[in-house]
Amino acid sequence: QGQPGSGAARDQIRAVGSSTVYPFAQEAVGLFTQTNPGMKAPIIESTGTGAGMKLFCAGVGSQYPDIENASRRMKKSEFDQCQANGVKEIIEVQIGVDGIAFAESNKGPGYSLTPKLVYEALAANPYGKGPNKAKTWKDVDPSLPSVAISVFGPPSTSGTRDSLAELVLTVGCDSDPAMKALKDSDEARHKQLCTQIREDGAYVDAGENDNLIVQKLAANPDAVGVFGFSYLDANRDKLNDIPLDGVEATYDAVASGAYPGARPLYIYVKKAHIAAVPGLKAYVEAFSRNWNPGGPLTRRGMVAAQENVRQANADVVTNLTVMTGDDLK
Amino acid sequence: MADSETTTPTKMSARNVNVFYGEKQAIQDVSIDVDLDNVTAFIGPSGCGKSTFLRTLNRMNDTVPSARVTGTITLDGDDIYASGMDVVQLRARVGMVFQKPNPFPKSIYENIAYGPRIHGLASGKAELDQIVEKSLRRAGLWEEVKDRLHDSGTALSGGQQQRLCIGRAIAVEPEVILMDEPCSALDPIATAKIEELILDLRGNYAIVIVTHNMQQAARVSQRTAFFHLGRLVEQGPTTEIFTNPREERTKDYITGRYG
Amino acid sequence: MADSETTTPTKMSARNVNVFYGEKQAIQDVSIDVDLDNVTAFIGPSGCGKSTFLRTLNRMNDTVPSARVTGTITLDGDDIYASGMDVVQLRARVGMVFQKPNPFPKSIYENIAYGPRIHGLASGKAELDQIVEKSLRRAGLWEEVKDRLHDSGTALSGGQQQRLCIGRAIAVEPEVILMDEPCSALDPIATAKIEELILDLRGNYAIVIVTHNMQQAARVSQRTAFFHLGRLVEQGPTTEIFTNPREERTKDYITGRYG
Amino acid sequence: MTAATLSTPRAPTDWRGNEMRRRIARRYAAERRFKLLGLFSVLLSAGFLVFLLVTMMANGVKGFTRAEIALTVDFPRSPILLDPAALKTNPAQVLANANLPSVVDQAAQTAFGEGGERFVSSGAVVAVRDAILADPAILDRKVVISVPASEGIDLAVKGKGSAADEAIADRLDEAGLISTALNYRFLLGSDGTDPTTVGIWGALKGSLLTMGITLLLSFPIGVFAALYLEEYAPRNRWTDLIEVSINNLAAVPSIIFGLLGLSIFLNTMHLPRSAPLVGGMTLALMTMPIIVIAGRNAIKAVPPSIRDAALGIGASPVQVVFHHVLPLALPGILTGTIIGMARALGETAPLLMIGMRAFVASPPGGFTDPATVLPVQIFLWSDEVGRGFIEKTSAAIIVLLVFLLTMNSIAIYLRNKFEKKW
Amino acid sequence: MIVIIIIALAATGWIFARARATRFQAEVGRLATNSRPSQYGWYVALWTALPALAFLMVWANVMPRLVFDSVLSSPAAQSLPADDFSRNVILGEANAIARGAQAAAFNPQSMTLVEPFRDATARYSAAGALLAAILAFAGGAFAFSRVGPSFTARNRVERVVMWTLLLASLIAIITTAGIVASLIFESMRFFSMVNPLDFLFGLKWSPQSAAMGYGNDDAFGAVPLFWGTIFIGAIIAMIVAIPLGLMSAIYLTQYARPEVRKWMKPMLEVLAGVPTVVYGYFAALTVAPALRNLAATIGIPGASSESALAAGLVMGVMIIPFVSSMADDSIAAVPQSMRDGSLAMGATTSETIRKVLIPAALPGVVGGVLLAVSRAIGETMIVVMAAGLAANLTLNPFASVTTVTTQMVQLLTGDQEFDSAKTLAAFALGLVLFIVTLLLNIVALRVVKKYREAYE
Ligand SMILES: Nc1ncnc2c1ncn2[C@@H]1O[C@H](COP(=O)(O)OP(=O)(O)OP(=O)(O)O)[C@@H](O)[C@H]1O
Ligand SMILES: Nc1ncnc2c1ncn2[C@@H]1O[C@H](COP(=O)(O)OP(=O)(O)OP(=O)(O)O)[C@@H](O)[C@H]1O
Ligand SMILES: [Mg+2]
Ligand SMILES: [Mg+2]
Ligand SMILES: O=P([O-])([O-])[O-]
Repeated sequence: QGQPGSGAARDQIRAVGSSTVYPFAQEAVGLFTQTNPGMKAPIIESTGTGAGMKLFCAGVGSQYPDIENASRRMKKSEFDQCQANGVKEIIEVQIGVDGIAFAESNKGPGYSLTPKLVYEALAANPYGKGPNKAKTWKDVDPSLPSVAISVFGPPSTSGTRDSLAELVLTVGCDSDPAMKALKDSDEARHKQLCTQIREDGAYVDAGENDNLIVQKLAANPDAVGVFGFSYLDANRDKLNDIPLDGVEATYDAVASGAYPGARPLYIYVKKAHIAAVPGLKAYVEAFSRNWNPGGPLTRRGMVAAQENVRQANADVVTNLTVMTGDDLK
Repeated sequence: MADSETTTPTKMSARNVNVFYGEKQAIQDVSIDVDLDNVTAFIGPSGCGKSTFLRTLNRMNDTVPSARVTGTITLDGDDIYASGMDVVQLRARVGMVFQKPNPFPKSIYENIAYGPRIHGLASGKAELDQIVEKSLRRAGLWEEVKDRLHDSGTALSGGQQQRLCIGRAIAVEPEVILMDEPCSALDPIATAKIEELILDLRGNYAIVIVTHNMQQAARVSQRTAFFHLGRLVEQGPTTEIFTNPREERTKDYITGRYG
Repeated sequence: MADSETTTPTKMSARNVNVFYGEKQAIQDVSIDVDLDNVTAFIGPSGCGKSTFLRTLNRMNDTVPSARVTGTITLDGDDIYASGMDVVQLRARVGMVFQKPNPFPKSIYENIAYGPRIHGLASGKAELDQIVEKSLRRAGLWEEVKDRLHDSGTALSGGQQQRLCIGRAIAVEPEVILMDEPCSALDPIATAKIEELILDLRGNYAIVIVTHNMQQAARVSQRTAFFHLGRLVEQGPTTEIFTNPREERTKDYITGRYG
Repeated sequence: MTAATLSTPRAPTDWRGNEMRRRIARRYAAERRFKLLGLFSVLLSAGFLVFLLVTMMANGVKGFTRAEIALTVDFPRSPILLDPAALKTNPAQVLANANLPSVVDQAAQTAFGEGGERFVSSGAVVAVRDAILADPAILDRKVVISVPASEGIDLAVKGKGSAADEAIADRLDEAGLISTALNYRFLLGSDGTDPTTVGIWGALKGSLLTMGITLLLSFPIGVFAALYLEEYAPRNRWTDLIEVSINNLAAVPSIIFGLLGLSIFLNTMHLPRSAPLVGGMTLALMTMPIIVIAGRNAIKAVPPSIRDAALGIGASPVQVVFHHVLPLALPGILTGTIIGMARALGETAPLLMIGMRAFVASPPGGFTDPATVLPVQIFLWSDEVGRGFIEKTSAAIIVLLVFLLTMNSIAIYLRNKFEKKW
Repeated sequence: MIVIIIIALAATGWIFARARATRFQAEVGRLATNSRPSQYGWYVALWTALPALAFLMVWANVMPRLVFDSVLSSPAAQSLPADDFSRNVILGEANAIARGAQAAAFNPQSMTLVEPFRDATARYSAAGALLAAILAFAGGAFAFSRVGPSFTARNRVERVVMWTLLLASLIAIITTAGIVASLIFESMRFFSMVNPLDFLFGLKWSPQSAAMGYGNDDAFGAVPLFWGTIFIGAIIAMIVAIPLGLMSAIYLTQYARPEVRKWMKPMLEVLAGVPTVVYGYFAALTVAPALRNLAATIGIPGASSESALAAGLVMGVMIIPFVSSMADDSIAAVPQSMRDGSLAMGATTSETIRKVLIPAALPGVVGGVLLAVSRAIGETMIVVMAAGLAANLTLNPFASVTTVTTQMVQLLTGDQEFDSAKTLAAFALGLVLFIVTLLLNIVALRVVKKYREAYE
């Protein structure tokens, strides 16, 4: 704990966290400053969800951030840490949805995949039957082209990777009943078998830079890329999306949840700061007022959540409802 | 040509001085006095330790990492190797002209003016100009360089550089002047000028000069010390050393029969 | 002491040579021949251009950015400033000892072995050892350094460095040897050794020596050239220059009356 | 070897013999090869630089311009919500609440038909606001305001857009409604969300402040440390330790400096996060060893005879150092400073740890305000979704290089001035 | 304000001491005193300024505490909320308004505290200023009383200079100590979770297993990372940078015309300042695909679109100036007489360079190379973009590898858990890297000491 009030009182909102939420938080800053011309623009720091959680949960006070942007839900361990550090009242707001998209160059062979195929192509040890030996997509499924498996995706340290594991790989994995059963008997083993990705070069960690993956796809027409949906949308002239389960990664499909690779995005706000940091509430409202389909946030590439989700979260914002943490994992 | 020796107060005196470069002993057990009113000449074959000993007199050997000095050397009775000794002041009082001319890579003017400046010897530009001119004149260089005082000191001929360094040393008017072969690169006329300067300085300053030129030693010095293989073989009034040396080796060296 | 002049083939000859340092003219219209069987001495007051002219003879002036040379200089009839001239070979054939000793910061051994190595004069270690020893002996340094051949050349006394540089120059057995005051830091005995070396070399090598020591010029040279203020005032057989100079200035300089 | 072999004079070297000629020819060939290799190296290195610069230029120059659309706004008939009287008292607040976005959208739809609001950028609102502020009288009539085109149109005008956008751009062009102008907002503004309205000044100022702190700390400390180690320090185990640890600091990955800055400056000293002050101090820790190493080598290269000369006329060690050694070593020290500062200027990793990888929408006011710096800005923009950010990234790189050159040119001038031969 | 007064006092002290010294120097003679008048002046000025400024520095840290205590004891503070955060916010805001850093309060309660803050601040700053002034005066007077012909002012002033220099070099030590301390502390925790031997000699680095919590068994074998670091940073990059850098330096100092050198040297230095993202894109999008195609055409197996070669080559270009500029400076600093000596022996320029100049300039050359290696080891962006993040233990330059620092950045900046073995692994990696580079530097120091040919 620092000296009381040493340094200037904070007149600027500070947010930390996910690089996925970052552009939308930015957009909210623009909307916030437009309607609050006297206020200083909030500072948004892109640290990654986990690192942001660490900063966010370090305590209450002017030297700690007010908001955490998260591309996944807060974990139980993180919530506990927050509580331990005196960050007792946390407001959880789901601001929208992001999809992880599968795409290929528009000169590519025209893949059509399912979570199961993705799992079989990428898992280190598919269904626990020994190391993955598939070299080409054809080895995975005869209907697929006979080109070497080469997937550019997020590194193991990113939230996007978590989503890939959770939304696609685990789903594909659980298509095998034995795996589903394993989940109940040996959860750790299940997790490992279902989410561990092969490390023999078929899957390429391409760093946190999604634009780079886009450009690498253009240079490698046979490769498959995995990245945030908004990047796919912005580069439709270079990329084709790869349908999952026959569903194309369109805006509507992601928004409705029909597309398998959709995940919710959150912001977490410290209630204790709302009174102390000028403009904080207005900034949070900048999200809730603009997250409608067709609104500024979706123009920026975010996918709007379902109507009922939006409504529920708008209420959270108005009432400043504090989360309990009971249903966290 | 040398005056007879006059008995005068001792300015510097060395007692049982040894100098080592690492393991190697370059000076062995040298004891000698430098008088105020006499010019002392150090002679001896190349490599015998003249420069080394000269450098012990103003502690320039401190700058050679491997060098180590034992024994006592006093200046006006104060031990210059005592821990309380102020080496900077010592060197200001005991000036030195090095064997290899080493002008600063600055202008000729700045080379001379440097000493007076750091010692605050001139109260203004005019006085400094005067000091520079006087020093260059005394070193016999003024006529050659007066039109290009602001050229670099390193763009001079060998002999000019040597005279520049002499001028630089006398510009601060030290009490003792150590000159290591100050005329080695000079022609007879320039040499004569420097010798004149030495005779001029004598009386007010204690002067030590290293030379290989016996005639020069005989001309300018009143006392001579002959070094050989790191030892002080013989010292005494110049006339005596040159006319009637006690040691065989001295005689051999002076008559050029040595070897 | 000087031999009488013998008529011998001209090794190098300079015609109407001018040297400029930037705007400043350091050498004016000098024409002179260097013979194979004669030792040529350059004398003249400090700063008159001796070193400058000497450096034009093996194109060492090329390394001074501001220096510019006009006129022609030939070696065995070939213009050394011609565009096709091979400077490397020229400098190998025309060796030089500089006025300020400049040993390489290498061991004594390596200093001497440097030239023979680059020119491939030794076919093996043994031969190289032999060349080193012989060169050091001829330069009169062997006895002093034979036990510490692997010490640095810069840790030698001034005179030792000078002899090291002489040894280095003769180790490659050049055809012409230019020596800029090779004995300035040497005692009479060492000087005698070098003079002996020069007389030894004479006949096989063309030798030019710059000196301020008239006696030395008289002792070792057969031809003498007197420079003054960048001009070649007079040249001729040494005996003639010293006994019967044509020019007043020469006479004044030689008798020490100049100034 | 015998005395006999030594006394017999060796025959003069046969310089013009065939063997010697061949040898010299060989040596000359080696010489030529060596020189060519040198030339080749210089040209290759310079070639890389030129290639990088040309690529940057080609990609980035257009980032300094923007397409502007002449938008006809009929204020009396627009859905503007404001009281012209209140405009005089508190214009900023009034205009903020004036529903200008709808005004712009409606005007665009009127002018260009359905979907026309997509032709203009979100910065159009700002242009309209500025126009009203400049002349409130326009609220009573129909005026033409030049507003920035949207990202897609902007790219289309610059020849990099999609086919649909190109068609629109062509249509607008035929109507004489579109023009290209210098994007002054890019030079004067800060980070934003729309590539047509972002600016580099915020990051540039952040870099300026950060580099100022870095230079102020690392240069004197680096030079002093180098001087101490070379001129004063006794040669013993302790100074060897200092020497090795300084050299080693240069090899410490920059991210570790970020961790150190985080734990010392932020967690212990409680300095503000994301501030140029902290960034500068962190980078100074990283730059200092480079200056020390370069400085020490430069000081070593000053010939001892010059120190002797000064000491010999009674200069004190401090005078020797500051009058002679330092000026002669300055070129080398400046080289270290140049490459150290260049590195600091391009560094991102340590700044991530102290919170400078942030979206900062207004230029920092001082050393303790949140700020970002040019390389981080470049890094952030390179990862933006919007295609318009590609040219902005290159434009920002050009700005960074210009900054680098300006920063270096002073040092280079000094270096050339102090370079001496001896 | 008070700082200005102290400086003014110091200046006055300087003038008086100097005048006094000039007077007595005129009596005893100029060279008879140990110091020059201005050095006496400096002595007094330092005694005036240093203690007072040191006091002010301490005071600046103590004062806020005192101010707060006094404000908290004021009546207006009794109504403050008990909750720590809001209380601090109010206090901070009041303080900011009192200092004029903020115009108005968001919190009405803050306004009531502004006055107490103003008062307390005024009171304590006045007290501090007074004390500092007294200290300055006392210091000055003490120093002035000592000024005399036999007083060694210069030595004392110069000792201050020397201590300043020493202090500067100690900063490096402190930094090193800080780094080592933090690395060791966190590494210890890591090694309590992972066997150090497995870490140091394990051949499999599988950050995802650790990241995703599959267990730590044999997930932290760091050998592939160290190999990757050496392969990219110390081998491939150096194969590019050392010859190109050194030869450029040689060409520019020895062959090129001075004007060319004057322009080219700074040009090359720009290479070091281009942000690494730029190099990263260049490496990943231009160099890497070209290399892969090349490898495919000549039939090298295992060629991937990210390769050690692509990253290493581009990195090599980036660090050229470290080698070229430092070598250039040291070569240029070798005295002309050394070059003359060699040329006069009939050596060619290249022989002179190789046999005389380089040995004499060795410290600078080695220093530049070390800096370059250091830079290469520390580089992350190019590696992430062009060499990938796959920890392969391979000799094939066309295969993807990764480096220690890249992994450290990934581990430290990604979506991390609290204090997991994964985050701590970054510190362990840092520690090992630190030790390795330390050894490298010790060896380099020895080499330079052994082979350096110091000129006069
Ligand atoms: N590098 C240079 N740049 C400019 N002028 C120079 C340079 N070197 C020498 N000079 C000038 O050229 C003239 C001739 O110099 P040089 O060195 O040839 O004289 P010298 O006859 O060898 O004298 P000394 O006997 O003193 O060595 C002198 O006036 C000298 O100042
Ligand atoms: N820095 C040094 N390190 C080691 N030995 C040295 C060093 N300087 C000189 N010597 C040796 O010490 C001895 C004395 O050297 P010194 O320079 O005193 O001789 P000198 O009498 O001045 O000779 P000269 O007339 O040739 O200048 C010589 O053998 C020399 O090689
Ligand atoms: Mg000597
Ligand atoms: Mg000369
Ligand atoms: O930055 P992320 O946590 O969204 O990957």
